[in-house]
Amino acid sequence: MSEVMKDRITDIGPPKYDTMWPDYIKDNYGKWLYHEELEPGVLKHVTETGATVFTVRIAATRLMTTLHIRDLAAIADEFCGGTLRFTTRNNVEFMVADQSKLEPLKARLKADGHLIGGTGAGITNIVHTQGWVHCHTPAIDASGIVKSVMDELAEYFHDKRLPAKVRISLACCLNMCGAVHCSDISILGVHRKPPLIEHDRLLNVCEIPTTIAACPTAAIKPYNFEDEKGEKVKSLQVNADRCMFCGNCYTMCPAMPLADPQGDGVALWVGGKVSNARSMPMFSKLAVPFLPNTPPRWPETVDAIKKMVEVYADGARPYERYGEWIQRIGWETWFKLVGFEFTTHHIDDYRFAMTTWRSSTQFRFTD
Amino acid sequence: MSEVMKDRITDIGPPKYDTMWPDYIKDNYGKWLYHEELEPGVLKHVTETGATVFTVRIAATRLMTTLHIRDLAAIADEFCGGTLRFTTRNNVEFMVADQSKLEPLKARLKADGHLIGGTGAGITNIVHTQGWVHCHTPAIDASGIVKSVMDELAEYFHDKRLPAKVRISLACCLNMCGAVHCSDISILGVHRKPPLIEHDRLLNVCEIPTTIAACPTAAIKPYNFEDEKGEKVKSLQVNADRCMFCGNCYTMCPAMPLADPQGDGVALWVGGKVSNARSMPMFSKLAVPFLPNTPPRWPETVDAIKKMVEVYADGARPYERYGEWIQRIGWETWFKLVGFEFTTHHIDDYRFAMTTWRSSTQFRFTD
Amino acid sequence: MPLTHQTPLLDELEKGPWPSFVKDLKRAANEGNSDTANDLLGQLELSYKQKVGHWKHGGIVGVFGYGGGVIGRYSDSPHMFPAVEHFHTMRVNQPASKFYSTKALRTLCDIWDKHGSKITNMHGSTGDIVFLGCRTEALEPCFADLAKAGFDLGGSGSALRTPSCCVGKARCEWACIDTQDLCYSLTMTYQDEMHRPAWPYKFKFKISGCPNDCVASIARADCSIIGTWRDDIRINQDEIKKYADAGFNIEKHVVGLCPTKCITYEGGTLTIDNKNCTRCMHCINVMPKALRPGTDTGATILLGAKAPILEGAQMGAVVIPFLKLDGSAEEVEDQYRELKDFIEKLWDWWDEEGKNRERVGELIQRLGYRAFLEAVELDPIPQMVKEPRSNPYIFFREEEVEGGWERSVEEYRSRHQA
Amino acid sequence: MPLTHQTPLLDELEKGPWPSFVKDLKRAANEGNSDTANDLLGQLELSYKQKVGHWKHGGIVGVFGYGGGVIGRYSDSPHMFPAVEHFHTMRVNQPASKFYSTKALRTLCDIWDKHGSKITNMHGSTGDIVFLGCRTEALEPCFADLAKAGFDLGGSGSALRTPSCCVGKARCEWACIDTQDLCYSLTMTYQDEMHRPAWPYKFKFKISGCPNDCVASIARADCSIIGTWRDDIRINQDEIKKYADAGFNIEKHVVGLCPTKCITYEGGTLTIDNKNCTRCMHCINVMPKALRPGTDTGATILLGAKAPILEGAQMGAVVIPFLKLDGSAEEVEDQYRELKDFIEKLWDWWDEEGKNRERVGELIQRLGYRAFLEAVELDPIPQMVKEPRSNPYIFFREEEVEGGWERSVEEYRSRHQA
Ligand code: SRM
Ligand code: SRM
Ligand code: SRM
Ligand code: SRM
Ligand code: SF4
Ligand code: SF4
Ligand code: SF4
Ligand code: SF4
Ligand code: SF4
Ligand code: SF4
Ligand code: SF4
Ligand code: SF4
Repeated sequence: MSEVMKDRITDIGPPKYDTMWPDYIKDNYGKWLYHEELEPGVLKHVTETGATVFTVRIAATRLMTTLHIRDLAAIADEFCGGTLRFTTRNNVEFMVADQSKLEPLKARLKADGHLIGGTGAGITNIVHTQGWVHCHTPAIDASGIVKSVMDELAEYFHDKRLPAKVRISLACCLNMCGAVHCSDISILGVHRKPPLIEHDRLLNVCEIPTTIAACPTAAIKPYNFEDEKGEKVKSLQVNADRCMFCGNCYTMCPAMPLADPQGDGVALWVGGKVSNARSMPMFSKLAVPFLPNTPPRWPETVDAIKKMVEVYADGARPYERYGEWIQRIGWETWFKLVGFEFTTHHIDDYRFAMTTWRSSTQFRFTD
Repeated sequence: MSEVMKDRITDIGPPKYDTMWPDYIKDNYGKWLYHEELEPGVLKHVTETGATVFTVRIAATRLMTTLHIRDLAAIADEFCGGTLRFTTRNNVEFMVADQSKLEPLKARLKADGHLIGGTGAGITNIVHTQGWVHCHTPAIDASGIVKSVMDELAEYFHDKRLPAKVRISLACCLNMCGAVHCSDISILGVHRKPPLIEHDRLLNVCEIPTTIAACPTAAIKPYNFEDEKGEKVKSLQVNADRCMFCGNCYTMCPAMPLADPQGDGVALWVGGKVSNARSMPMFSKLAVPFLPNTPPRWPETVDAIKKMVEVYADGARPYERYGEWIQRIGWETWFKLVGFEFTTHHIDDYRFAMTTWRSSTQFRFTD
Repeated sequence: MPLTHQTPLLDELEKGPWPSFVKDLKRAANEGNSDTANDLLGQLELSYKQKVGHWKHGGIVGVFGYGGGVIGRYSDSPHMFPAVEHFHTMRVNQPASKFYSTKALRTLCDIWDKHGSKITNMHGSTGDIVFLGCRTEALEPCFADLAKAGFDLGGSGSALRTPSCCVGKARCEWACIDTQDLCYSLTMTYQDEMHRPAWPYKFKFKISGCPNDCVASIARADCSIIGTWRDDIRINQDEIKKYADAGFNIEKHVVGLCPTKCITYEGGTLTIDNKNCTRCMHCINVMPKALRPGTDTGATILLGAKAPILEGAQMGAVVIPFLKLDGSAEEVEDQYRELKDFIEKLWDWWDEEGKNRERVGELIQRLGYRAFLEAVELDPIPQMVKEPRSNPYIFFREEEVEGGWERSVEEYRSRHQA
Repeated sequence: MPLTHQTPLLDELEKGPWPSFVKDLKRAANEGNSDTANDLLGQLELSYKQKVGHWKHGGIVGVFGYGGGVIGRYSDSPHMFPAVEHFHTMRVNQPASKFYSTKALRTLCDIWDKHGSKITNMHGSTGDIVFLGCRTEALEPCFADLAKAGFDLGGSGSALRTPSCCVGKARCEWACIDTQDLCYSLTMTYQDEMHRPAWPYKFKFKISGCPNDCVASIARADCSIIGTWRDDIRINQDEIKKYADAGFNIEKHVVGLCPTKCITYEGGTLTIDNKNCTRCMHCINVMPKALRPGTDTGATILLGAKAPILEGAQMGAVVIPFLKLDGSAEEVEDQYRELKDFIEKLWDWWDEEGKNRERVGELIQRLGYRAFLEAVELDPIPQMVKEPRSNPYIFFREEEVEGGWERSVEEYRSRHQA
């Protein structure tokens, strides 16, 4: 056994969950009876035996430095018995068992500039992915768009209420590392130019058959490239008219990059949900096929989302999620209300296209 | 111009519709105000100016001889001013403008053994196809099954009412020459044995490429058959495991018959509709994948349909079509009520299969 | 003639309340002296015994100058049933919505008694009068007699099939369009398309006067034309009161079942939010004396319905939400022309792009709505879909992308080391 | 250290109410002396200027003995941004439902400050703690320190990915199953599957305590495990009265929105027809003091959710409607074993039949439910589908057809002349 492998600890898994618990969780585990939302960002959970825990949720950038984490830990030490948690949407929750600590905790969080909110019928944190900060395939940045959108919508996080939750997600490419395919509103990075092909290095860095197989539309074909010396070198070619810019070829083959300043941008989607409450989970549907990539603040994207939130705020009924609302009023009405153009891109032309056509005379007139 | 073509009359189209009208239609054309169903099979239509037409609808076998047609014409002459019409579901309608003729007309029809009915919330004629009477691809007979089923359900034609219309259709093979894919209940002839292949005549009677292209599942491949003389003859072979017995190969190639006494039989479908009333049109869904071909009276098929009608009669609410009812109670409940086995055949495995999977935790427990 | 075959199985089908085709066939054989009916009974009995049909595959027969209208059929057991050795059908184009004067009916019977088997289908699934059981040599004379009597054949093969329609304005208060007139007009304009198959596959028109769709067009017509209106449902409040007084539960059966919940019934008055009404017909269906479709009428045009072969069944999908079809005779001619222009554009595209045995609906599936809409020169609108696409696989086109698709690897690599 | 790059564009993102990652990164560079953070800001500013990313494709790096847990990443402009030349991420398996003692948090910070960039994601989309920005040579020592502190890497590549779950019984009254315990149990049982990729593609578990699905499992887990109950919703009628008294419109907001309309509210008493309840949670969600899930609890198992690549996104579909997951510690172990047996059968099948980069859901699509159900030894039940098939393309098998599939052409032709 090599030196490095000696005494090596592997396959231990994560720390057991209960090693992280404070008493107010340990003692009440599984005994919860009900909860109340005291105000946006503040929850009260009560057990069958009358014990309580108060939770204060704050907004977080999930791209977070250890300096920031240490600051949060300090607050948890001061108020929460040395525990905090992260939510499934990357917010941070501070809990206190003792109601008397609630107001001081809130005051401290506010003093430190934190936004308290994100619970109930409003807008919580945007689930997002890497963008230009880390990934190799993004069409857009992630953190910058999230910041720009949430700056605009912050009041729905900490203050203003909506008919129901509006979950916003972002994924920077069609791999969709966030659950953007089932969000009330989603922001998706899209490419619009077919891959470049680096014939002179493709054979070295890519497997030809797996790359061909990677293309969902069979747009990729073998190709014999003639190099400078006039010799035939195996490579690939793309039938650009069959390409829908999914980027799966690039995932398999580094010699086929898609990213382009003009080609890349944002598509917006609407009406998805995950919960089983009332309606079954739904996919998000195309709202805007393309908006330009406009760092640092993506104003077109921010405006369009704001408009989407506002028409929903005006039109939906209590408890009605975005997609439920649109189902009730009809897509034709929604497009009219929101004022987005309806294009051929909105009409599905992929595998299940036919199931989305309107096979009924039931519709509303909108002109 | 050849003799036969001389003075030849072609492309004249059908007689103009209005040449067939009696005065009570001509005068009231487009002026109708409302109608009433006086009893099953008897309608009263009233115009804006107060004119009336009474319609008596009778059951018909659409497989009908000229002798029978002449009998019907005689009745129309006697009571209806020399007009009758056929409905889109192959019933016959006699009309009188003068109420005093209504009872005599009904009496005469009854005396002649006709069943009056088929209107409103009951069961009207079964739309059907050729079966063994004329077509070359049927898996079942048509007229005999229709007769057997309607003998059992006749009371729903002329007497008993249901929550809403129940439209029954029959098609004797997957070509589905009736609209059985959108009927409340449908009876479909299915094959279950892959095509035989007559290697020695295939090349003479079939086009190899079009036959290969005809197979939706690409189960058909070229094959070199060795004939008696040891010579290779071009033919086809079928990958039986990929065959779903659609019979499209046989449509293109007479040397690939599917029909078989044991292989062929009935599949039953449920819950389709065509009208846009309340819900959008719906496809029928699989109820029973296979019942044996049991002439002359197909008792298994008749019983299953009767059961389907009875559970609907018991469970549905007024105006609720079959498919609307099932949507409300859930398929799991329906299978429990009707007592049919749920098999892997019920789970779609064709192109849109995924869209039918239950992507939600919402369901009822039925065990 | 006496029946020459024992038919114990078929005899079972003479029993029971529903009319019996066996009785009728026996009568044709017996009383009507049809040896064809006699042998048909014999062969059918054999099928009942063996549980399998006894007709040969296909057979190309027809009348001169037409590519369709006749379906060839031959017995596979002519040694036993010589009178059905040839058993072809002729599809005779029915008068729109199937009213018949008894004179016309008797003429048809006379012709068929003279040339054929005495057996018919009233009617075939597409809508034709079907003459069932003709010998090859009888086809042409039968056709000549039909033509003389003012009848013509319907469609078969890769051609326009016989259009059909609901009873419409002839006896239905809800007809928003003149189904019979439009059916007749399409049939007459496209005689050539019906009789001389020249397309990738069949094409069917069906026309219903309102969204109840009594001719089931949405399930089985490449082009469904369904009457509708775009103004307000007409309400007669007095009649509403009468329904209520008669004990009819308006709240439950009308308001509660409206799919868009756009009806309110308060203080005995019924109000409809017409902008949200999707014209499903339910409220009108259940209170025919009180409610009527609006008066600004026309049709919704849907495309693509068909049976499952090859890629699964399709229903018609909206392509033109509203085409005005209502007015003076002249206006109507113009409106028909507009519809026909659209249809002809569609056919041209299908003719050009369609594969062998590919229906219009399948072609739209294969090439997508964009190609289709461009071909027929329509703009995309949300009424065409139940919902927009949910997959992100958008085929952007080069012309909509700034800078186009031409790019240089060198330029790219100058900014990005590999 | 002072920032060495001008970042006028990024500076815009320091403004506004939402927390700013730019501020935080600058602080790490400045106050925290992270040259990686400094160059990251520089490279990101370049991306903002050029509207394009600046990372090279992939890069295979890792720790000894593991096939995953590290994502290799290199700058494509290291001449400008040398400190991010290597910028790998380490996926560190989070504690189930993400409670942290501050001690554990500080330990993680210490390790990452020592070996890496000071930059993290709390958390990655799958659920891991993500250490963002590591040099290749630092991976192994960082891993060793993590392991010493009781932490391990999560999954990447064609392996089991880090399972995750909702807060569950730790702070939610609706948790029908112990999400954290199950998450931990699966994670520990399948350490090998997580660290040594050997499958066709990735596989994800996500566990929610009830159908609200707060970990979005139904959208993105190959196997979603969602808590539910099969007895009756518990009702506290006194609390119902309090809601009513407080002016809450029970008829409208509860009864009216129940998807199965199985609630009645009469005379101040709320009744649920539990047999028709589909456990959607709505009524419980809106009246948490009055209603609670039942007590006979367990989980619904759904399979196949995934993002769109390759054939379009899928949601999880029901395969086991109810698996009891509730009882004494021993009972629970048996129940977990039952679940794991099922999962292992699934993996065996997938391993055997799956194509390269084919997720479980795609395999089920390709081979069909029948093959899948046979492999995992489950019976078909209607709960698996929203509706039965509507196409008639049924793949009957030879063994279910009397007489089998072998037939003789001669025998056929002896009865049927060609
Ligand atoms: C803390 C968290 C779980 C965790 O393990 O971290 C959580 C916690 C609670 N959720 Fe959730 N949900 C959390 C993510 C989710 C998600 C997942 C997501 O968004 O990615 C969903 C699915 C969303 C969707 O459908 O798209 C989710 C759908 C729900 C619902 C269903 C709402 C609906 O009507 O569709 C409820 C019930 C409700 O709100 O009435 C709910 C209710 C709750 C309750 C009230 C449960 C309870 O009794 O404690 C918790 C406080 C809710 C609140 O924020 O108002 N939670 N909840 C997550 C907080 C995320 C955040 O920081 O904002
Ligand atoms: C005569 C006929 C039209 C024709 O041109 O021949 C016809 C005539 C009428 N139909 Fe129909 N329908 C006729 C086939 C259809 C079809 C087509 C089919 O079944 O193949 C449908 C679509 C069925 C489906 O959805 O699967 C059809 C769906 C309706 C509906 C919608 C019912 C619903 O709730 O879904 C109505 C409205 C109603 O009944 O309240 C309607 C109503 C009517 C009314 C009341 C219209 C009127 O005001 O006169 C007519 C008398 C109805 C009756 O039978 O009670 N008609 N009707 C057809 C009679 C067939 C028969 O012999 O039984
Ligand atoms: C006679 C008729 C059935 C009947 O008993 O009424 C009929 C009979 C045949 N149809 Fe049909 N179809 C008939 C209406 C239909 C309909 C209903 C309709 O038109 O409203 C359909 C479903 C709608 C549609 O068009 O999709 C229909 C869908 C088919 C198909 C499947 C086409 C598809 O695209 O899925 C085939 C197969 C083919 O074309 O190869 C077919 C083929 C056939 C053939 C020609 C058999 C064949 O394999 O080539 C049948 C000849 C039978 C015979 O020997 O008489 N028939 N066929 C109907 C025509 C009578 C008439 O003109 O009035
Ligand atoms: C880091 C993370 C995004 C984030 O910012 O949080 C991530 C990052 C990548 N994902 Fe992911 N995925 C991440 C969660 C997801 C999720 C969400 C989830 O797990 O709940 C999904 C959607 C659910 C699913 O699995 O389908 C997801 C669906 C994909 C896919 C599409 C897979 C598919 O079958 O459709 C790919 C493409 C691939 O595997 O080749 C992908 C590939 C990638 C790669 C490895 C890029 C690639 O082309 O190979 C990314 C590396 C980025 C980088 O440089 O850091 N990633 N990826 C997430 C993992 C962090 C963690 O461990 O906690
Ligand atoms: S969504 Fe695409 S670009 Fe963004 S992190 Fe995932 S794989 Fe990378
Ligand atoms: S981007 Fe997608 S569609 Fe285009 S060539 Fe690559 S794999 Fe094919
Ligand atoms: S359904 Fe099939 S067997 Fe019946 S008439 Fe049509 S093509 Fe012939
Ligand atoms: S019956 Fe259908 S599936 Fe089977 S071989 Fe013939 S065409 Fe193919
Ligand atoms: S479709 Fe409408 S107009 Fe035509 S008969 Fe039926 S109800 Fe009347
Ligand atoms: S026609 Fe249908 S949608 Fe319109 S008001 Fe009547 S019931 Fe409602
Ligand atoms: S999924 Fe259910 S149990 Fe888990 S946190 Fe959400 S509401 Fe609570
Ligand atoms: S859980 Fe949902 S389905 Fe069940 S009673 Fe409550 S609202 Fe109705």
